[in-house]
Amino acid sequence: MTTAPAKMTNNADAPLLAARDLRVTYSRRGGGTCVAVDGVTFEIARGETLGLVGESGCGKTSLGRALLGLIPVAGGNVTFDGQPIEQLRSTVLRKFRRRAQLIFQDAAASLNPRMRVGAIVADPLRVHGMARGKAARERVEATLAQVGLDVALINRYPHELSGGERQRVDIARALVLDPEFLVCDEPVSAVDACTRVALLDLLRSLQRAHQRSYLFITHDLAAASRMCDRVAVMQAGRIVELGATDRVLSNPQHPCTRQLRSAVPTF
Amino acid sequence: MNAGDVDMLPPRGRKRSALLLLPVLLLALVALGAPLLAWDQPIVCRHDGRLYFPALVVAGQNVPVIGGFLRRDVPFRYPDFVARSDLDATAFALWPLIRFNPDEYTDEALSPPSRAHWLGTDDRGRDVAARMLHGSTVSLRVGIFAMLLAGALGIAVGAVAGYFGGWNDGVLSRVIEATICFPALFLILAVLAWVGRGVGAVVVVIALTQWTLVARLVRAEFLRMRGADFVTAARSYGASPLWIALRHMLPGALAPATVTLVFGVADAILIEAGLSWLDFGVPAPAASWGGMLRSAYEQMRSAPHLVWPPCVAIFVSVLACHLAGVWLRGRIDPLAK
Amino acid sequence: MNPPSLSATLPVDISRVDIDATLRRRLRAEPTALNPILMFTEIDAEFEYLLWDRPIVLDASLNWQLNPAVTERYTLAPDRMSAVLVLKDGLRWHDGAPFTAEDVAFSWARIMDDRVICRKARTGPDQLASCTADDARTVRFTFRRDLPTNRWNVDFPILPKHLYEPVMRDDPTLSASEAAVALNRAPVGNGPYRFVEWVDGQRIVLERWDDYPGETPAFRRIVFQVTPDNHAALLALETDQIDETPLTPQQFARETDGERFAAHAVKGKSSGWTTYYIGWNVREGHVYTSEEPVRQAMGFALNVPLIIERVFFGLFEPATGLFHDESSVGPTGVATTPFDLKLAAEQLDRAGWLRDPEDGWRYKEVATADGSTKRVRAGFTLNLVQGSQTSPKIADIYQQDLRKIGVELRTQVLEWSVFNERNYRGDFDAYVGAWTQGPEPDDVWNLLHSSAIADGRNYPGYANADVDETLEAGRATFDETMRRACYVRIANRVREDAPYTFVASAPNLWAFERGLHGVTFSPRGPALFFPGVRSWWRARE
Amino acid sequence: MARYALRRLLVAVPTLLGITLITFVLVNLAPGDPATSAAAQSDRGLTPEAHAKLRAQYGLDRPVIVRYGAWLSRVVRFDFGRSFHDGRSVRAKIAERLPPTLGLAMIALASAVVIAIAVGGHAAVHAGGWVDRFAGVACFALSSVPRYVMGMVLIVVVGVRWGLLPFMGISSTDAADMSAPERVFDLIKHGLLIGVCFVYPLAAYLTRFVRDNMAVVMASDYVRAARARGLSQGQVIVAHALPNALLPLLTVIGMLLPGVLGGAVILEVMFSWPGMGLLMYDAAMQRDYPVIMGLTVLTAAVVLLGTLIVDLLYAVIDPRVRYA
Repeated sequence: MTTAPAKMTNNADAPLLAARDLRVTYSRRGGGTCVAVDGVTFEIARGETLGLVGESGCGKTSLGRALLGLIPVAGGNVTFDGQPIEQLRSTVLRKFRRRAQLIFQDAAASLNPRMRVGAIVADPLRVHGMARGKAARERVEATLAQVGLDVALINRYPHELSGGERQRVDIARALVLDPEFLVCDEPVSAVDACTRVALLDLLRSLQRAHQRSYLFITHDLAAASRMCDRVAVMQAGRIVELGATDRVLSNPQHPCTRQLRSAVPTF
Repeated sequence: MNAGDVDMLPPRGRKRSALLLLPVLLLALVALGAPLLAWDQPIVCRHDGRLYFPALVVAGQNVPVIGGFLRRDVPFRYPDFVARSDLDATAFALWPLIRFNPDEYTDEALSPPSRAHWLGTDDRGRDVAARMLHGSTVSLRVGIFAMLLAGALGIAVGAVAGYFGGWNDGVLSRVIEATICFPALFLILAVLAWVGRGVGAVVVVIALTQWTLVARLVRAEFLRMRGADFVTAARSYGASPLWIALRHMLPGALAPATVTLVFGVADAILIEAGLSWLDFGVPAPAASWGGMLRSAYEQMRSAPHLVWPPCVAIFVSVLACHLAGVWLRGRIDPLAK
Repeated sequence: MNPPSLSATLPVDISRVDIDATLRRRLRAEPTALNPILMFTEIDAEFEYLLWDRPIVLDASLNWQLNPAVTERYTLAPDRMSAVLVLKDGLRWHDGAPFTAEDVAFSWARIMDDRVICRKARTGPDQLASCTADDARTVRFTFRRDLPTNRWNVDFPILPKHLYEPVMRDDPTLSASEAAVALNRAPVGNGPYRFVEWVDGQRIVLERWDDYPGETPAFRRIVFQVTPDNHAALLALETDQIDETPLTPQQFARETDGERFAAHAVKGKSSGWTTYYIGWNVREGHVYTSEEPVRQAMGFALNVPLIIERVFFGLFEPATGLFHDESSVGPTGVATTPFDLKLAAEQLDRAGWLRDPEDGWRYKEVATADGSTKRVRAGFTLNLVQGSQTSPKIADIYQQDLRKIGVELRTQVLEWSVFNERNYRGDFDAYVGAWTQGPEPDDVWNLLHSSAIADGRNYPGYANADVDETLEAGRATFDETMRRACYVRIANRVREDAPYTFVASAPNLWAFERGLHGVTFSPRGPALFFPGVRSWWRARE
Repeated sequence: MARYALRRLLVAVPTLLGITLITFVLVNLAPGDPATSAAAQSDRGLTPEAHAKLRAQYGLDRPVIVRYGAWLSRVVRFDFGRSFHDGRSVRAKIAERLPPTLGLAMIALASAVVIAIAVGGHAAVHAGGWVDRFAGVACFALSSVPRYVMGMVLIVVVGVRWGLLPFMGISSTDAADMSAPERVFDLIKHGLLIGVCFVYPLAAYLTRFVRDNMAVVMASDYVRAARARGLSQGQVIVAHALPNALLPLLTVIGMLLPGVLGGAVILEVMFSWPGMGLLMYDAAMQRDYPVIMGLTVLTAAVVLLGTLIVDLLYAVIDPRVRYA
């Protein structure tokens, strides 16, 4: 690997990512605003997986994208490795983009239908000028192998793949830059139960091997319990409960958590 | 001016047989190889003990890039100066199908179709069949170059408007709207008055009026893709706007734009012929279907045989482009879904 | 060769004539305005001859003649520096107001007022020093010089003063105000026909004016039907919708021999004085065309016989110069230029335009402004008017022949307005034009005199001291033999110097409804002279 | 909705200004101005001084932008000036040419819509039937026939060879002597050939469009549901299929409007039809600046307004459309 996470670390004890009083708003057409994320504060340590659960439309996705600086933040701040991300400019921002990645819910939409798998996975490398030609191809193949994909798929178009394969391509694209932090936005909700288990296992093994930090967004408590060290429960843009996974899921304090829990079938 | 604005787009998404491409390929072959079909010099001939390829060389000069390197064959070195009679009669020669140059005056003026002149001759005694074949070169050249130019312009404007949206989009959309409302006829007069008449001017004129079709389409595609997850993904790993626009969004917009451009070639052929009809097109003596149509119109009572060749030629080439467009649409759409 | 019935004169027994008939004439385009001093096209002239009656008119041979309906007498003073025109008594305008010498004086003042955009009417009257009304019937002209052309200079269109004077106060241009336009579109004249209606884009209707003092014309109404298209016109004639139309050479030669045509119509032909020519830019900057031997060679290379055969269907005649053989100057004795490519090639060789064996074109080393030399290819750009049917064909034939002798002809089709602008600015190599000779040979001054480069139509920029002098002599002398000698000399000079190469002269080609009689032709066609349409008639059924 | 309409109108204003400004500048910079043209058509008086005087008379001596300002200030008061060519007011000239063009376009559009609904509807309801198949091929073939080629063929065959119908102008020579019904008949005869050239491409396009849209609707769940409720075929078509197919038809008509109104120059020249296309052609050739500008404003306004009206109609018919 070309970049060792340890090199970039300023302080091994400090949290990798911290959000303080984060607010995200959308302006409505015809005036007025709609608050998607309303004053959220939390931290994610190195190597930790934080689960973010909540029902649809509670602001999970907005929060995840705000953390990565993909949508404008209305208030509060996010610091990544001690640096506030909204102040990042050009070259520093590009470095941050390399270290934090996003895995999508709907891989069918997140993969460009007109690019082949190889090009999709190699694109981040090309953007960052990290590898070209043969080196890039080798790295792409390695990454594909890492996510459990047949290297022969490299010349396929996304629409020629199954749902699970697509999801793995999506993960491969996120991993190819060897990031320290991943926002997994409901990465398994669009695939069948069987594939889901396999994918979750893959994500977990990838995290352990490289000591990555995850923000694992899901509305599926079973998946959360399988993946997460800590869990945050979100409702209407606020975090209503935050704690160790076992504690929150076995002994929910907030009514919303209880409600979520009762709706989930157990494995 | 824009009869082509009413194009026919059969249902989307059906796979089409590649046979639909056949007419347009034939048309392109005729356009490229017109001198092999009709010319006053042989394709191959032996002269003074050597082999020469006069008509072939002329045809080669129609080919972009290669044409620039080809020089006329030696015994025929004066461009078009040497008539058939200069070739010694006994020598071996492979002649084109029609042994007349499209600009050549024969002894029979306004003769109806005959064995010597399959489609007759016009008022100056030029072979109509030869002119019809050579007219395809002008039409196709204008059609293709106009659409390349219109495509470049339309894609650039549409991409900028669609990618940035907001203020940019507002202004550029107004520009597109304004172009549509603009009096095309005057644009034509102005361009011709400045640039002078010729293929180049006609290409510019057509491109300037037709680019909006592509621009609107590309803009809509870009707007649609702007919020797509794969664009967000590219942003998330740090791709620059230019990178995203060129590498991720453009290919998606290019496919439908190409379909529009293929249909646009038919429109351009139509407009070129229309301009020639109004006597604003490619100047004489170049054989152009619109010009033939105009002179047929003027002589329709004394020489009705002149009417049909240009009419059929325009119809067939437009039809060929439409069929190719239908095929392309069928090829491209399943991919997009 | 014209059918005798066509020219049958009006019978003495008036009862044989249908005096209530309508004559339906074809109009190729609408007139710009029905105001005689603003008029400038042939279309406009058609109306001038019917709605207005000038004191002086042209007969069928384009001779100067007093109008018997208007003029009592015209007397030139002994010193030839002034003249008096006496109008007939009791003349009136169509609206009943008296037609007086005041109207004539007023009209001259309007024509000379440079706020009025008169494109043609000022030519001639501008040679007068003054035009005044002595009394209601007497007009006095004074001249700047004693010239034989003065009798033409006193011939100009006349406006009704009582109608235009109030308009003029608000709108001196006579064309920019509501009132002026209304008057220009519903004119009041003094001719044999008065204006009835103008349906824009469709027709203009005139009706016989019963109080006309001259000879009463036979037709009660004349309807001008706007028909720009030649096919439509011929078809309209064959379906009995119009009574006459000019024909194109093609129509005359190939489309009017069928039974359908013969059942309805007859053809008429006469020689005309319109000549097609190629004008060369003789100014120095135009390396190729400015050389006199080159222009002569270009004359030899013009295949006039083929052009007449293929373009003009054998109906035109080779032209020798600016003067038609049947005009007062002709025949000038100038030989027609033979078509001879060999001669042309030799001439070019002698002039130093030599053929390059590599590519076949001719080249010449020409000195440039900075002292070095430049290799120039023999060739020129021929400007053509957009929409012309014939000039591109002439250019085509010419191009083919010139290519054979290694000269490159490039054609450039320009819109009418741009074509004119280029000629006017001298920004051209060569152009195809047409010249219609008038009754007065002095008209060529405008095309040939060096002063006309700046102020006339000498577009080629031709300047020859001898021609200038001879033009001056021709203009000044009253001796008819000497005048003719002057113009013959000029014709020969022009042939030698070749600022113009003449192509062919056009005949008048016409078709008439079978029942139409009394038609005679002048060099200007069957209508644009006196009496013209006034003598046409149709028999009572 | 009123606010939406108003906003759309306000957005159209700068577009219109832009169009007029560009046209004005282009028209004035193009070679061959009317003053030079007048000078060149005169026998004498071609000296530079005389030319300058002429330019001043045509008002061409001031800078283009100043002239544009002056023109704009007059246009705001609906004064389009007078034609350079014949001095008549531009408004009157256009008003005279509007009915032939507009009438032809509207009648053509209406006939095309009727044909499209009849043929396309039939083809959709009986998809795969012989009408459907024949109409499909015919529409495709017809849409590849340029209008002016069709015009020419009609003139040559119907007009000249058969001599059946007049093909030039809008009325016969003797129209003045006709009775009112005769005149109407005469008008119809003159408009028939050029009318066909207007109708057939529109009809071909719209037929195909209606057919495809209705076929989709006919195969949809709610039509099946309606059938299941026991509605007859006719009721289904009238109550469900037609309204749903008409909606996109309206938009398409809006998109076709500019072409229908502005695309007639060649045809009008070919048939000597005294409409706006012919006027534009003549004005452009004569460099009649005021008329060119007047026509530009009018056509641009009509096109902009046309799209607006179609959008509004669309909103009225489809309650789901929001004014966003």
